[in-house]
Amino acid sequence: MGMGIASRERIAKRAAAEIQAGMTVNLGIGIPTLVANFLPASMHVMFHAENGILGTGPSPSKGQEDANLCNAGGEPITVISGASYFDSTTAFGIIRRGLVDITVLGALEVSEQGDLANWIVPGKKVPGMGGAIELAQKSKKVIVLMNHVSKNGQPKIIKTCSLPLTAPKCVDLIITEMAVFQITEKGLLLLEIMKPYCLEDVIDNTAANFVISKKLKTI
Amino acid sequence: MGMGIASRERIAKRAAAEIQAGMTVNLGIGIPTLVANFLPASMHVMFHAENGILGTGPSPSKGQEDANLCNAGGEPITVISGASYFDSTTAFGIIRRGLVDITVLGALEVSEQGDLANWIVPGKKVPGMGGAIELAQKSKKVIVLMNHVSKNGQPKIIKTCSLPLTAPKCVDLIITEMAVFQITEKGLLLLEIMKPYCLEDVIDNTAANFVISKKLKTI
Amino acid sequence: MKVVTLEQVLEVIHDGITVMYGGFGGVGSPPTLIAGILQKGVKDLHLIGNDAGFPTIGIGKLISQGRAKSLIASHIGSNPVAGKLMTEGKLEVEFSPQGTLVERIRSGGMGLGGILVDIGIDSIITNNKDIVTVNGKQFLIEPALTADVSIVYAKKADTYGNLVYDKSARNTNPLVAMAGKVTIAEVEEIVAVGKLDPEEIITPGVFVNMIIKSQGVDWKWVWE
Amino acid sequence: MKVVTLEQVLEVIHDGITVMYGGFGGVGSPPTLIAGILQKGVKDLHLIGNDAGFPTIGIGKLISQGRAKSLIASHIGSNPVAGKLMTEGKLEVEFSPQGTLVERIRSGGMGLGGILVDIGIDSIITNNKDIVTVNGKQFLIEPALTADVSIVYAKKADTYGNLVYDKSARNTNPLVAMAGKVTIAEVEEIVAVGKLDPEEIITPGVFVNMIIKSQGVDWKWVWE
Repeated sequence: MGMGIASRERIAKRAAAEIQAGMTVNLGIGIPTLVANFLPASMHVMFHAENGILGTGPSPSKGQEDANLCNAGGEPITVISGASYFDSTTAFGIIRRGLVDITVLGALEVSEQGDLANWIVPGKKVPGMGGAIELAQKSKKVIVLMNHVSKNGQPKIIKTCSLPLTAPKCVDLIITEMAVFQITEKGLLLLEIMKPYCLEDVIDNTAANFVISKKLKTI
Repeated sequence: MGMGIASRERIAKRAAAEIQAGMTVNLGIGIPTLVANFLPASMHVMFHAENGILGTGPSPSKGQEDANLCNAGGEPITVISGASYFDSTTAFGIIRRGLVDITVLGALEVSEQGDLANWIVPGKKVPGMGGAIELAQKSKKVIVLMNHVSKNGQPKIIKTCSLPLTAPKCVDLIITEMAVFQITEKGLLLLEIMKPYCLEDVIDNTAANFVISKKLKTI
Repeated sequence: MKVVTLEQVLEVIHDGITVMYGGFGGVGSPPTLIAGILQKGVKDLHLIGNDAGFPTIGIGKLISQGRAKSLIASHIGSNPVAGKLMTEGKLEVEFSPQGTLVERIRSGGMGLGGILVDIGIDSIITNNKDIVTVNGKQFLIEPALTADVSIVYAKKADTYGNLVYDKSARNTNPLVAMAGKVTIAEVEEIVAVGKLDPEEIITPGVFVNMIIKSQGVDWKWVWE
Repeated sequence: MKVVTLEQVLEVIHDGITVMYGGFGGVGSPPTLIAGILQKGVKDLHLIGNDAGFPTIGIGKLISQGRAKSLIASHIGSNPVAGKLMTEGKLEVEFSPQGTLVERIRSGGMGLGGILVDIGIDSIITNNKDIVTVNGKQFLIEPALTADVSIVYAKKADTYGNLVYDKSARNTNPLVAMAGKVTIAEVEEIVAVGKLDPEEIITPGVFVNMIIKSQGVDWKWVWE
């Protein structure tokens, strides 16, 4: 994402604060993967992997990798107590059935209604939708972690997505290096501003209407 | 079926002769269950049970029954080497996929085209179709074991079934206490007559046209 | 905490709800849960399961006592009381072929809308079922089934709800376990999280909401 | 005898056939079989699997070498060569959402005509897909997928073809194993019939036609 490690970790840490004990959580590739590092070790959270695991654990130490134990991104992992293996239909059954409490993923664009575009750039990048579409459409809570603006400095939080949608009206929370937005029935609600950014920065870099929460915090 | 044990065993034994090593076979309740008793012990046949077993074995000795190991009829069984347990969707996946080589079942009526009626007597017996419909429609070879005539002496092999069909044009072989018929593209072919019955008995008790095989045997 | 008492379980069982049950011919239907539901005295239940059990075994107990308003099953041949109630108009019965029924249950559990099958398309009366052509072949549209409450029987559960079944008592249980808005597992043994091998788990615990210890199975009678 | 040599396996692999492959991001795709198919030099294959692997890992090897005419997958992001071939019109690609794709494969393997899903119904372009209303909700009709040959990777097989998988290398393999007219399993270890616990078997041997011993997996590179 071309973002400094400190910003990436800060975003991941903020996302981790949304997770509660006992939840079933899917972390996408990129910054979302870092979220697990910011949970208390004692917190029992079941991380879900689309290939067919419920209960993934931290990365193995070097030399301890198992070629047959990877997450959906192909990275070697471990499993925690209570984990189970199954085939990919069950992995997606869990998703479609609405049993994933939180999914954390990246985005190219998010609209003020919570529409998500994260899978295709027509004429440029047509990689296929993978499993993001199921996660976005069916998870109880969808959290987007992303840069506030694109590489070209264009706002990624916009009135209406210009790219093909992964799923409409699915995003619940957007966390960037600049701000945290909740998406409500009425649209975007600015909850938090990340230092050193100020409200003006957020306004300048967001191409959508938003309401400022009465409980706005700067963190 | 109101048939003597000797006749039942004779029918079962004749059906057993259709089974070859390596086959996947489903035996219905009643006479079909007896078929397994007439196979050489050394012959490796995989018996399939709709509840979720491939590789059922003989009945356990008294006192050795396992409440959690039954066939589809609820009778206690054992399993042979190479057996596997699975849920009922896989059991029927095996059937629908056409992987059952032979299914052996009972019938109320069979038509000369091989239509099978074995599940419903309108106004009398409406028990539901269970899994017979899948077995009849999808098995590579369907063998019907039954009395040649009904309790009232009415022929059960008839031109057109009067009862609702389980599946049309599915029966390949009919074995009764009187005769063995093959069902070909052209209709019924009388292959064998069971002693002490003679051709006239078969003609008198069969309400359908049939051709007599050039290789007709009396057994 | 998912491990609860029978009393706690019964708090979610009410008149008129849809209850899906595991088991095949009584084998693998959760006896303690069924006895508890019977004792609670709920009525007008909408039942979904493979068969009607036997008059005093499995789900048959509830049906024989007139607690069910409707039943979706593949056959009721082993429970003559069910047949009698159906004939008298006291029990509404919908039949599905056995393999179609379990796929309908699975598709409910998997969050699908249903499946396409060609079973019965040219024989059994298709009761207003829609027919579609896919890849040049005709199929029936068979809608998914779900339930307010699913009750299943398993050999072992850990406290997270991961389930391991035993031999042919597995049958429809793993499918039913996924299809309930609330899924209750009656198990022979409850173990600590971590005591089950991740490879042996058939039903991931995320599908299971409540676990009770079984007071013992009751389906041996078939051969006794 | 189901246990065969690679040479015997390759006799069923011909130009223009449909080959379905297990694996997820290269992990669990049968390396020995893929290398053999590559070496045989067949072309115009119609491939079906979760993804396009990596350029030199998994099914990616065949795709990168231009052996595939078409591909049905959920994404090709990990194999830039596949993207290039698609853009150049040399590889026809059909995308299915990941969960829909595996259900389509499973339904082929289970002898169903397809499934109903609501995934993507209000977002991704639905390309002439039929829509049906079931229980008041709209669903896409997603047709079943089958193949002339399915190739899978497993940890163990007995000589009857019963398969046991290993951890997350299970992924799509049990589904693909059911969907081939001919299914070929590449396994780490071949054991005698009776050496596998009936409870641990994931794919019943009746679905498996040929078994070869693996010459070792090749997908560690992702993190090396």
